[in-house]
Amino acid sequence: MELENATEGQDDLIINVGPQHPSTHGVLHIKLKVNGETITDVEPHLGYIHRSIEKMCESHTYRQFIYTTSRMDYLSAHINNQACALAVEKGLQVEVPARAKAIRILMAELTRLASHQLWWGCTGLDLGAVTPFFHAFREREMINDIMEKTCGARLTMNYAVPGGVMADLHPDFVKDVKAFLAEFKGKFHEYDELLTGNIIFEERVKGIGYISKEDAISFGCTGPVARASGVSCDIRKLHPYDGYENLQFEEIIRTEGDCYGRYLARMDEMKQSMYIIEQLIDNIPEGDYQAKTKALIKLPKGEFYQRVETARGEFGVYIVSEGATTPYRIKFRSPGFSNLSALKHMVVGGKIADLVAVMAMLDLVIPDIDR
Amino acid sequence: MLLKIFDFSTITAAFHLWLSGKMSSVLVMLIEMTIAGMCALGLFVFLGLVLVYMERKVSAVMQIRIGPNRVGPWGTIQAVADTVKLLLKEGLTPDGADKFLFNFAPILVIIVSMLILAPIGFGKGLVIWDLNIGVLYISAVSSIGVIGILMAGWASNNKYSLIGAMRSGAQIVSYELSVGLSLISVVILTGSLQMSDIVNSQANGWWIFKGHIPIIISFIIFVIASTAETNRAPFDMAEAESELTGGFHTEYAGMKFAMFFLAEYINIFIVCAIGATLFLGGWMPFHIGGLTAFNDIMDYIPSPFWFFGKTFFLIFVIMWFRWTFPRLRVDQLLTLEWKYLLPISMVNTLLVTLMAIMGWYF
Amino acid sequence: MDVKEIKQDPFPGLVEPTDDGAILVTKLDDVINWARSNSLWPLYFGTSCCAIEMMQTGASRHDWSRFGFEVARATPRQADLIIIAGTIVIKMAPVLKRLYDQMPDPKYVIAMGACAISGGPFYYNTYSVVKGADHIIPVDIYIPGCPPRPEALLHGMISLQEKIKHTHNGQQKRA
Amino acid sequence: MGPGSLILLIICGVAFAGGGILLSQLIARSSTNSQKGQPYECGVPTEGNTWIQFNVGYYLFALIFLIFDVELVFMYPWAVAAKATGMFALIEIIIFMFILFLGLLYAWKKGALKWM
Amino acid sequence: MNNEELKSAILAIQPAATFDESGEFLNVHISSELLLPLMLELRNNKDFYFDYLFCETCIDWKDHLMMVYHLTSKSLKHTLVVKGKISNRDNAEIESVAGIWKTAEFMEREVYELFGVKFLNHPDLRKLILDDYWTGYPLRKDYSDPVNLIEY
Repeated sequence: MELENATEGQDDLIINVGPQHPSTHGVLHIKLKVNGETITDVEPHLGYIHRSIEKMCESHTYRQFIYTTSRMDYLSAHINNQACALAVEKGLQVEVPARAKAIRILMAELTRLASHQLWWGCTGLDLGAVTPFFHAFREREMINDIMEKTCGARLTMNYAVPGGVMADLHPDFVKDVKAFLAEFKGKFHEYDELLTGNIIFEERVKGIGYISKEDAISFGCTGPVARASGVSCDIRKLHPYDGYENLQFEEIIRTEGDCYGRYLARMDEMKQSMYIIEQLIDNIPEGDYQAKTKALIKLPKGEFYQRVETARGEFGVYIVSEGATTPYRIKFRSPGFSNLSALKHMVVGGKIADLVAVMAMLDLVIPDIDR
Repeated sequence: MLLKIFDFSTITAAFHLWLSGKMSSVLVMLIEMTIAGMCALGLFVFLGLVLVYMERKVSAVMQIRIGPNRVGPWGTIQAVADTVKLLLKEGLTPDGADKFLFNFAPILVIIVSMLILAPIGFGKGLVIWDLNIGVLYISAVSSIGVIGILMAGWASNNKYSLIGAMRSGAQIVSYELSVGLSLISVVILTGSLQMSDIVNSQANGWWIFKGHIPIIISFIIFVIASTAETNRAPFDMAEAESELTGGFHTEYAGMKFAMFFLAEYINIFIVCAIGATLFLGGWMPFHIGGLTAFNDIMDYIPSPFWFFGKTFFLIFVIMWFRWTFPRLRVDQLLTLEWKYLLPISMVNTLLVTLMAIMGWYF
Repeated sequence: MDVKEIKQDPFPGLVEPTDDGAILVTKLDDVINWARSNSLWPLYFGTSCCAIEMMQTGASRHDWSRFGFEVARATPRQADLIIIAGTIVIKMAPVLKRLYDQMPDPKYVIAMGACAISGGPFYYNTYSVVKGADHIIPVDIYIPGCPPRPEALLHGMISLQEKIKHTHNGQQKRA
Repeated sequence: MGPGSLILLIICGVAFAGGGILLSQLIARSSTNSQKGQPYECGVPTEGNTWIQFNVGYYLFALIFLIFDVELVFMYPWAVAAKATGMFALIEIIIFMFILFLGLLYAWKKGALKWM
Repeated sequence: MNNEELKSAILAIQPAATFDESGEFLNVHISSELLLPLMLELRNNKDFYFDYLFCETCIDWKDHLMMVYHLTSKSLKHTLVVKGKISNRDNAEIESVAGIWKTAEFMEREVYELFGVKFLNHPDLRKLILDDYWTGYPLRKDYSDPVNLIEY
């Protein structure tokens, strides 16, 4: 018997991965068909954290609904809030003060850094290296402290409100951020030493989960996942908001299209985020931190769509207003949802361990996908 | 020249004589066996507690944490609490499992770890049975361990367990070859399979110093392969927490799980002890040629300290691996063995043979 | 204010008088409870935001390994404790129940965060959220917050230790 | 001690592991419910049979191992005598290893070392 | 292409289309039966080349349902919103666009279970988010759940 045909006539094993599983980062349920170690089919099942946020928002006012978005993509909480605030501002046609814009960008980039740090740690965890997780959280705690000083919450911030931000910066903010940047820059080489240059790590991610540029666009992939395949999709560059157009930064575009490309794209993004913060931190304009808006916002009849770049990709808020104090319909376009749809394309034919690597590099946040 | 080192065989011989004078030979044997058994059990418990604590503290230091420090002074009896807790935990057997195999697997794994203790010399004259085919015995018995894992994975009627067990089977048998070949390279140099002979041959220097580069290569291959043999990260395919949740012991709870947990640590100890015996001179003290005073001081340190010191150093190295490296994928793991380690160790064995025949060693 | 005047009673509802002459049993109880309370191995179970704070608790700054909690197990067979970190929705409920059922005795549950306690911010106007994990499985400790700080989780786990230390193992019953 | 020690160690192992498990069965409190005995699969009921005909990939390695391990056993007595025998032992083992290596190359070429 | 050019080009393909320019993007209204040919043309015609569907959702306008597709072209950098009106609420059906944009497969499964729109020729139309035994379409305006204070 030729060995090539040896696998014929065998049954596939159906394995459930998740909803409670260390590598699904939450409650994703994947029905896996494997032949030995080789994945023959992948079927994601969602909804284990479907909290009906879109329905909820229909009965919340425009000021109220923003808090639910912090709980969707809790790692990009501020950026989600910012998107909602921007969408409402678009409807109200309010001009946001320059100070508020700068504060929002600063917080957004800090959020992005924190999110990527967590991703980096969890990537290590998923690939079997436990130590990176702890190193990543060491610096993440510093960002959490800054956030806590700024708005009182470590994670779910609700800091951006229609018209600006909720409160002015803490007096220590500039000092803290500078201290954090100095610390993080000094420690960044540890990140590279622990994973990037490790031969086992490279073997595990190079060439895994390949997706071509055309497929990435067709699957609606955004964020580092698409940018690793060569798709230019950074909303901060394509459709600048809150003054990103005045800042110097690069859109990280790589051509690998595999997990390693995604990894490097995120690592470089962290450096870009630090660069953005450095530009702004000494130049926060003086002035109001919030524009005057009515306590009970009524949006005019119409449709408002706002896209922002979260740590995971393009986040969209689609508000359909009938002129009332509550939205008629809200749709959140979440980056993870589209990225997840490409999962099957990426992992079929790979090994079980590749699934874990691909999921780690997609950086899925399940509440963001389920909403 | 080794008279300065305290020999435990004098104690055991004197004790044996004293006992023989008092009672019949059968009774003497029974008493001696009981004592030896108690020592073996005591060693098991001691190693389990110490190694678990060590693992936690080593990982904590590497992960800039503190580690256990609330239970007992510096958290030293944390492992005791865990053991008592596991003892009091319900040890369930799944309905669909093959009940006999499921319950027998942890016992088998422990028996295997227990059996390998026999030829290991913990100190001068401190050995359970110094049989003349010690190295062969070790490689023979240690391959039974994989059967326990396969049994556990198969009997659990759980898919994660099954895949974990299958992986572990393929992995352990493959790496057995590299371990065997690196052991053989030392056997070639000493010309004996007996552990005490191997230790004695290192009286004037450990093999890692005497054997030039081929032995260092053997040693490195031995460390890599024995890490894989014990299912430790980066070769923890059988458990692979982020892929298979618990691997082959997914369905095990309470004391049965504790047995696997313990066996893992005992196995680490055993492979490190073998490595220390074959390459680092076992209980032989560290000597530097010419420095008589220094060598005399070294000789005064009791031999078990040397043995345990070397072993724990190797254990530390293996723990260091675990907390540093990501996990390999199963096909990469087997590629590493069959396409790299095995050819290298085959060529290396030839080199060692040439070296031994030509006398190119100290 | 004079702090000394406030009487501290650790768990008023749980401390029961010992039966006469049950010194051996109480001592054994002490040992059992000491072991159980100091070796709480949590199950990997986080559904949403609270899971991140749970990870922070395990991470370097807060480091729950100090108390011996760091052996987080992925399989319920080896876990003693479920920390429900996040919202439980209707689709998740049977899964949570099954995980709890599959845990060997004794087992404990901590509801971490507003969502796990009552549905929290998702109490009204939602069609898919379970209004509190205690509708599904019995909960020992509730930790409020959205999400609770790592210190709060540590406090919750220490409270659970206290609770376990006041258990009478002979006459224990569970729902 | 002699071979009796092996029996002793086996007894110790059985006593230690079996005794521990038995003791735990006796003193641990247990409860039953309909889900407890079901296989754990991340909290979802398992689908399909676990004990199916399994992928041949794993067994292939075991088969190749078997060949090598038998040959490895032959090397132990040779290793003991190698130093005393001299050059002849080296030539002998080179031939032996060459055959072994051919076997490995054959398996390699056949794709048995490629994971499937 | 700017909005005017898009308009005329779309009218050339589908004369029944109507336009709405009040919002940020150009909106094309079309009835559900005519949707698929227009979408194919929008995706494959080199002048449009809308290769990126970044949002697909549905709105319940009480008397009818409306599918909303946000399209953009990565190379030509223009954006268009296509709205397909589904008049029959009780038996809502529309052609699937999953064959054109792969991301639509998941988005349509989500709309299918939350709005009850049946997508014809969808490769795998099953429930994605809710339980298999769930009845009702929760994001529709007539979904009522008095226990949870969701009222019609």
